[in-house]
Parts: sequence; structure tokens; C-alpha cells
Amino acid sequence: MTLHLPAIAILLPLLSAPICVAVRHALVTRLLTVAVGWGSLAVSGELLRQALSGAPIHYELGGFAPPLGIEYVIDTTTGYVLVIVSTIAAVVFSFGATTRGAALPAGREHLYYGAMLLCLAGLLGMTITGDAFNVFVFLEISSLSSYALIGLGQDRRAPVAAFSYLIMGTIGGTFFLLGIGFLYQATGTLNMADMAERLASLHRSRTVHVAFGFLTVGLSLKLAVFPLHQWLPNAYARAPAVISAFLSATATKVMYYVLVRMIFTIFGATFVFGKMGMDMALVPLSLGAMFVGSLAAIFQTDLKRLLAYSSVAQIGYMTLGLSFNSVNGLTGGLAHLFNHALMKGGLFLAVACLVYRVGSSRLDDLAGLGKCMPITSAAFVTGGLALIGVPATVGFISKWYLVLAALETGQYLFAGLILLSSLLAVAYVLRVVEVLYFKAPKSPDVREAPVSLLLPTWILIGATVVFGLRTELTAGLARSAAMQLLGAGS
Amino acid sequence: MMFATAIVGILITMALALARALKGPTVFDRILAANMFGTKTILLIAAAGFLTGRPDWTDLALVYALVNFAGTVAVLKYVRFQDMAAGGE
Amino acid sequence: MSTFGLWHYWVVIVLMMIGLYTVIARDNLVKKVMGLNLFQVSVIMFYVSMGKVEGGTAPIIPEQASGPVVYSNPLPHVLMLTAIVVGIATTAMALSLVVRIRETYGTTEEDEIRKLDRAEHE
Amino acid sequence: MVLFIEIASWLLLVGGAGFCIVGAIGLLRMPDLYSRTHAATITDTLGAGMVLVGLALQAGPNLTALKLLMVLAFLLYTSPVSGHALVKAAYSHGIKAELDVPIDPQQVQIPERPARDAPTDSARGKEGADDVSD
Amino acid sequence: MTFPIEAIVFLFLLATALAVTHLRDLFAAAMVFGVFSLLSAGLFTLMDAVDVAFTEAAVGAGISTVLILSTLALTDPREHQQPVRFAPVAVVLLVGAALVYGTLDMPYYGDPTAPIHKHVAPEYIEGAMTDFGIPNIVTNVLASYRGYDTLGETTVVLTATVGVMLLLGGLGGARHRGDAEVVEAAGDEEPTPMDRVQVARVSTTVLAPLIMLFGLYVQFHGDFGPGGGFQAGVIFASALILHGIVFGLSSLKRVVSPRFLEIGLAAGVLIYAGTGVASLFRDGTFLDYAVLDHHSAQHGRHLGILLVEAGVGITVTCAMVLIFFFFAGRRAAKSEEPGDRDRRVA
Repeated sequence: MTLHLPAIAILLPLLSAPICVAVRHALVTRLLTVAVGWGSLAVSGELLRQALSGAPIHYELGGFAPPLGIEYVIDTTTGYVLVIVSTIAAVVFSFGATTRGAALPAGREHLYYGAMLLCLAGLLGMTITGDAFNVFVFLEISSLSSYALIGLGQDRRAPVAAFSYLIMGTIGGTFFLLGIGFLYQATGTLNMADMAERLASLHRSRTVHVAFGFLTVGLSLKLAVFPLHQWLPNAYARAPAVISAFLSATATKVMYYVLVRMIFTIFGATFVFGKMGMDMALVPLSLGAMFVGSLAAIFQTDLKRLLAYSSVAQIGYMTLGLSFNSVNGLTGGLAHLFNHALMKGGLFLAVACLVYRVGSSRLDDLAGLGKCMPITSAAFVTGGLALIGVPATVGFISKWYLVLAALETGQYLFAGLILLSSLLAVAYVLRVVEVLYFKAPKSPDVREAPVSLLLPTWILIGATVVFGLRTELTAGLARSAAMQLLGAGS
Repeated sequence: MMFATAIVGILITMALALARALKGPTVFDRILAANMFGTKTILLIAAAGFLTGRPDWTDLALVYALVNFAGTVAVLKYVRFQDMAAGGE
Repeated sequence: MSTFGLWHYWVVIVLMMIGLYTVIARDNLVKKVMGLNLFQVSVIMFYVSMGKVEGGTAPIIPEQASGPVVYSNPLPHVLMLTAIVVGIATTAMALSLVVRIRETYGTTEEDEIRKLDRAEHE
Repeated sequence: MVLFIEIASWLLLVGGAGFCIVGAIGLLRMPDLYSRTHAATITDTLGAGMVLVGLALQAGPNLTALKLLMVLAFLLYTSPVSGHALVKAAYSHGIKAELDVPIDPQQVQIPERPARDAPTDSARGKEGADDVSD
Repeated sequence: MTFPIEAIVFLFLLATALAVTHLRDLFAAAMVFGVFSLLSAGLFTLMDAVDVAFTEAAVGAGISTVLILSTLALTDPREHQQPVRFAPVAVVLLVGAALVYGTLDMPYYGDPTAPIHKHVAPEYIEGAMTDFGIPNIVTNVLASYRGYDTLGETTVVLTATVGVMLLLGGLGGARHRGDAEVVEAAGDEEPTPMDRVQVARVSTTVLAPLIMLFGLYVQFHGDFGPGGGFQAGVIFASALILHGIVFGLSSLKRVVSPRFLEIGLAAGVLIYAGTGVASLFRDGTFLDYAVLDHHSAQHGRHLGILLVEAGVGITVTCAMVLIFFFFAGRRAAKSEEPGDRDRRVA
């Protein structure tokens, strides 16, 4: 049965979602969701181990050879991202009050869990597949379920945020479809490996240039790269806190993975950075994201919006790592994938605990909670320190590699800018700390969040410290993945 | 050849129906023109099937007729319902 | 007929741009959804016109296959069946959000919604 | 025999197309909705009917011809229904027919409706002179 | 020889697309949008894409027009006057120019020597004849070679329906009465004015079973002619929706209850994925139908495709009817405004 592990990795969430829809019982579906979360973590871990030990795994679906049928391709990067997504899924699904923040109609909890499982299935399906059009299909599954989940926020403006995310997301998805259409027209195939071979001789074709343009713009829209990020702050601020935790830690990461897969597997680094000059475009946008995101975060009055803007800044770090086109740069980018997932997931879960007790995430409602909810506030502070990139936290690791890559290629300016933007991060974290600890508590009788909420939060926040110290798992994996990609690429 | 003449006739009808659909002052003119446009598309598909030598697509034309009827009934229901909420019968 | 060139694709691109314009420029949410549909249907047209082979017939094998029959490419048709379903799914989701927005804000015009948000924000 | 079928279907096809065009011209030139419906439904029944029968003759006696006749039967069945529903909706929406001479309500003698009608019908304002069948 | 017709149909398409953009009366725009979908389906037939035309007509012209109209029934159908804004025009021109620039190196329309006709398509075409024996190559590729794509597609339908049920599940916004199940509450309203219209009611009672029969024909004819799971599902659903429109939600609820539809929705996807898992147990890879039957691979594939198409048909039918339920149910909830109550009874 281990021969079919890749199929099981996707089938687990894909089959349990319709079961949740059919079974109307809230508790049964809740337990099923948690079980599937941890199950997919186990399967992904095993897949990563297999991918690390030998050559990349190829799994043909329907028994047809790749150019005809669809196949799964699992190499180190795929296993790495699969593990990240399923770790966050496992922890967030076992969070105490997943349906608390959502304006759920009566008796519809089982659909809520079904939508979360479908989102997980979409994300895993997008990561594991080796067929270009299949990425689009699973992109739509994860997007549609995240539109619904965001639209369920208790905030009156949640449907508006979900609608604008839907419009921007669908335009991005359709650009992605157009890009695949142009590539299909130029190469005649949809399988990524087959496409890469045929593209080697087509570097001067204008169709391929435009295909690359549309694929990148489409993915940047979904990835919320700096100028195209307007939908993200509203979407994550209005959604239920648990959903913001899940989406901020996984959705943008998988889009980043698809971008990396497209650049290094399909087009190849020489074409992307040499001919198309991708780094000239990406570097200013990433720096812009880092500064605009952090600056905007400082002036937010709502804690979730503050974290959402900080996500835009962190995505800037990842794309900056990508644009260096060097082993250290890509290692920094991929490591930050894992680190940011841990930090942002933990921070949003901490906010969920605060909202569970206080009912709103506006900063002035959370005044003085440091004393009433010490454990949650401590979690928030630790996460904030990791965001800044204080040594002994995961944030420091990825910034270390990014600075290393900048210095390596002699761009001292970028190294300076990275450190400068970390100072901005200090500003908005300190602002939250000041509200939590140095203000008079608004409602003194607030009790600490229940353990079922605190445990998952501290698993993620604890991990930001643990992996900050023992880096062979995150940075080591990221490095081997980067070398495999660049090795294959250059 | 004869199919070509029939198709040209149908295309002219569709053009005129489209003019009415765009110009039509009231909503009902537009519904009428759209309904007529639908039936003409059925004829266009049936005749084009014969023109290109593959006449076995006629169940496609049947679907058009079905969809056209369902669409028209749906529009009329919502036109009445909408004004029903406003003033009732 | 075969070499009248790329004119076919350019008309489809014009249709795409009409759809994209409607999505971006119009404030009314329902009109935006219609624009989104226009955009997706014209992308489907682009794929299908890629698959057409001059002189080819529909990719269904006739019973009396008299000699070698040239078929149009079936693969774009398969992909577009998926794209149509994705289009209708997105439309259904978008319209249900519009209904929710209409009931909480009383309007489906984006500028009014923003005004109501700003008013409620202060 | 084959020649006869060729001629017959050719006549039917061109005739049907001609009727469609006549209907479309009617749709454009008629003054108000009701006469336009009249023009449109002509093309639906007669024009489409002739074209479809012409095609069925061409297809020869096989499944395709049967399908074509099924489409014709469906059209003949649904066009009057949708036409009726359309006119009923338009009338209840308050769209008036454009008569060539403007009548003023006073001097027109509206014949008293026979007693058999349900009270609710006659309670509906005097101006609805013509008979409103449900 | 079909070039002049396609050119004229393109002209109509351009006209209708511009009309949809500029018509300020949203009802009219919805009608013209229905015409646009039907026309594009006609264009697909001319371009030999028969299955795509089938689906576009059934889904595009049918279901999406009904959905847009049921949303318009809730909202005010007039769009605000809006000056032409130049930023979107600039973006659109830029994107359009990039696309046209991209097409310059493309093979001409209909050019048989294009790379896409040389690489994978030939194997699909003669594969369908030799080891599948299914005349409709598109259904064959849809269900077997790229069956995983279609599983993803069916899951997209499931996701959209779950999303609509979540968003529209509750009864109206905060303003409305309690959170009773919307569909039950909408069911007990008295008959809608539509069904007092004798003609519409009689015609639907006659037509609905015929449409369902046609839906079944399309479902099982999918291997030989245009048709398949999606098209059959939509046609079956349109028969039920027609019934719902004319007889009101209460009678449609008696015909097929939402609970049953939810189970059917999940069952379709489970049938599809179950067929795939069945081939796992017979040590073929996921969705490999050949192993389903011991002695003949071809028979196994036929069985697999049949099961898969049935799963798709069930899911799409239940999805479309459920979505209609929640939109139409919502409308009834909306017109339950206190002001309406007395007028409706009169």
C-alpha cells in the first residue's frame, strides 16, 4: 500500500470532505477533520522522507504515461511544502473553537469542516501534481473554499472582503489559465517535465514570453505580491481568526511554491533571469512590499489587519530571496516559507484566543490583556519577536540567509534595507506589546483562554523557537531543496 | 448549397432580432427578441450541421430549445415576482 | 480559408478585453459578475479556436468511417469542459456573496458600500 | 423520387428562411409589444417548422430526421406557452396596446360582462375592458 | 466553408458583449448575456467543439442566467450612471496588447501542422479507437486519460455548492426573523402566482418528465455522441428547476428534499473517487479502470467510465438544484418583509 502513498495524500482530505457534507453530525465531522489533519501530516512526512532518500517520486494516475495522462512529481521541495501545509492544517484543525469566529447558519457546522477539508485538498493537490492544467483545477478548489470561509466572518464587511478577493483571485486564475493556454499552444503538451524539454528550444518565441508574463502576473495576484496585494488585508482581517491563521500560513505559501516550480522547473533559471530579466522586476516589488507592508501595519487599529499587512511584508522577503537566483537566496526564501508559516499561524491563533474571550480584535478593546491573559500575550510577544528576526527564533534564520545572499552578490544596499525593514517590524510589534501590557485593562474580569485553544497556539509559537535553535530541519531542508532546484535549473 | 441560403436567411433574422433586443424600449421586447434569437440559433446549428456534413448533432439543437424555454419561463417568473413584491397582482 | 491568419484570435482577445473592462470599471456587483463570465467564456473560445483543425470534424468517430478522417484536437475541448464548470462555480459563489452584501448594505453598488463602510468606521 | 425530395426540401428551406426574415422585419416595424409578439411567434412556428421539415427530408429516414422532428414538436409546444406567459406578464405589468385611434374612456361603451365571471375579475377597474382570461 | 458564418457570429458576439457592458437596466443585460452564452455555444459547434457547445448552452445560457436573474430579483435592477474611468481602459489596452503580441508567433488558426496537433492529440485519437472502442474521443479523454482532472472538476462543483450553502444557509440577514431553516420556512408559503397560470402549469407537467428522459439519454449516450455526466446533470437539474419555478419551492421540496440532495451531492463525488480507490485495491494506480475487470481491460475501462460519468451526473444534478433552492429560497425570505405580508395574502 505504500506504493500508492502519493494518491492517499490527496485522497485523505478529498474523500473526507464529501463524507463531512453527507454526515450532518457536528461532533463526528469535527473529529474526522482533526484525524484527517494529523493523518495528512503523517503521510506527507513519509513522502518527504522517501523524496529525500531517493530520486523524485513519479506516480502516474490512471495508468497512462506522463504526456498522455497526469502524474504526480514529488521532489524535496514538494515534500517540504507538503509537510508545511499539513503541519499547519493539523495544528489549526485541532484548535479548540474553530467555528467560534464564523457567522455559521444553524446546523451547518459539518459544511464548515467540509469547506476546510476541501481547501486543504486543493492546496495539497496543487503542490503534488506535475501537470500544468491540473494546478489550475486544484487552485480553483482551494480558492473557492477560501472565498466561502472568508465570507463567513462575523464582521459585517466579511462578504465584501470575500467578494473583492473572489474578483481579484478569479482574474488571477484566468490569467494563469491564459498563460497555460499560450504554453500549450507553443509546446503542445501539458506535462511540466515534457514542457520544460520543449521550451529549451523556444526561448525566442514571443508566445512563450507572453505566457511567462501572464503566468507570473496571475500567480502574483494570488500570492499578493506588492502592487497586487489590495485584497489580502481585508480578506484576512474580516475572516474568522482561525481561517486567517490557516490561510495566511498555507495559501500564499503554496502559490509561492507554484511560482518557484514554474520558474525553475518549467522555464529554467537561465531563461527567467537571463532573458526575461525577472529579477529587475521582482527586487523593487519585494522591497516595496517589505516597506509598504510594515509601514501600513504600524498605523492599523485592528490587530488582524496589522498581522495581514505584516504578511504582505513577509511575502516581500520570500520574493526577494527568489530574485537573488543564488543557492543562499533561494534557501532564505524557502526557509522563510516554513518560518513565516509557523510565526503567522501562531500569531493568528493567539489573536483567535484573544477574540475568543474579548469578542473583538480592535486594539483598544484588547487593552491591558497582558495581565488577564498572560499565556496568550506571552505567545503573542514570542511570535512578534520571531517576526522581527531576533536571534534564537526562526525569523532570524531566514533573514540571515537573505542578508548572506545579498552580501554574496555584493548588493550591500539590499542587506541594509532588509535590516531596516526589520526595525519597522519592531515598531508595530512594540505597539501591540504596549497596548497589551502598559494600558489599563478595559474589562478586568477576562479569564485566560481554555487549554484546548492555548495548546495549538503554543505548539506553533514553541516551534518558532525550537526551529530557531536546531536549524538542520528547516534551513537544511531548504538548502537541499534549493540546490536541487538550482541544480536542475542552471 | 441550399443549406447556405437557409443559413444566410437565418443570420439576417438573427441580426434583426438582435437589433430589437438592443433597441427594445421595454424589458418584454428584449425577452421576446431573446426568445426569438434562441429559436433561430437552433435552426442555425441544425443547418450548419448539415452544411459541414455531420448531421448527427441534432440533440444539441434539442438542448438549445430546452434551455431557451427554461430561460424564458425563468425570466417571466422573476419579472412577475419582482413586480409582485412591488405591487402584487 | 487556412491562411487568413491570426484574425480569429484577435477577435477573441477583443471579447476578453470587453469582459475584463466590465469587471474592472463597473461598480455594480452583478455587472461585475457578468463581466467575469464574459471574460471566462472568451478564454474558452480562445482554447477552442486553438484546437480547430482546418478541414477537420468534431472528435467523434462516425460509424461508417470512410477512409482517414481528420479530427479537430480533442484535448482543448476536454480542458474547456473543466473551465466552464469552474466558471459556473465561481459565478454561483460570487452571486451568493452579492446576495449577502445586498442584505447587509441594502445596495449592490461598490461606491455606496465604501461610503457606508467609511461612515460606520468613524 | 430523389429529385422530388431535393426540390421539396429546397423549397421548404428557402421558404422557411423567408418566413423567418418576414417575422424579424415584423418584429422591428410593429408599433407595440403585442403586435410584435404576433410577428415573432409566426417565425417560431411556421418559419422554424418549414426549415426543420426541409432538413428532415434531406436527412432521409433515420434517427437524425426523428430528432429534427422532435425538436420541431418541442418548439411547436413551447413557443405558444412562452408567448402566452410573456404577454400575460406584460399585461399585468401594465403595458397598454397602442390603438390607432386614441379612445377617451367616457364615450366608449364597454359592454357589461356576463354575470358568470367571478366577482374579483369585475372588481378590477373598468379600464381593463377586454376579457382577462386567467 | 464555415468561415463566413463564424465571422457573422463573431459580429453578433461583439455586439452582445458591448450591449451587456453598456445596458444600465440589469434585467436587459441579463437577457442579452443569455443571448451571448447561447451564441458562443453556437460558435463552438461551428468550431467542431460539440461537447463544449453542449455544456456551454446548458450551463452558460441556462443555469447562469437563472442564477443572475434570481439575484436581480433581490436587488434593484437599475445600475448607477457612471463616467468612463480611464485607469481600467489603460489596463485593458495593456493586457490586450500583450495578448496580441503573444499571438504573433502562434500557428495560424486551423493550421494542421501546429505543435498541439502533432504531439499528444494523435495518441488520444487512435487510442480511443484501439484500446477503448469509444467513439466520442472527448468523453474518453475526459474520463480515462485525464480522469483525475474531472475528479477535480467534480470537487469544484461540490466546493461551490458547499460555499453557497454556507453563505446563504441562514435565513436572510440580521434583520430577518429567527434562524429557522430557510428552505423549510420558504416551503410553507402559499402557491406562487405563477402556478395559477393554467398554461404554464400544464405545459410543465407534460414537459418535465420528457426533459428528464432526455437527460438520461444524454447521460448514457455520452460515449457515442455529444453528451456525458455534466451535460446530463444540468439537463436533469433544469427539469427540476423548471418545476420549481412554476410550482414554487414547496412542491419542489416535496419532490426532492434538500437533505436528499445533500447526500446525493456527496454520493456523486464518493462514487467517482470510490471507482479510483477500487482500482487501488486491485493494485492498479489510482483511477486506472483497466484493472477493474480481470479478463478484459477494455471492458474494465467501459465500466470505469460508466461509473465515473454516473457519479458526475449525480453530483451536478444535486448541486444545481441545491443552488437554485438557496437562491430562490432566499428570495422568498426577502419578500417576507412585514410590508409584503398583507399584500401577498390579498
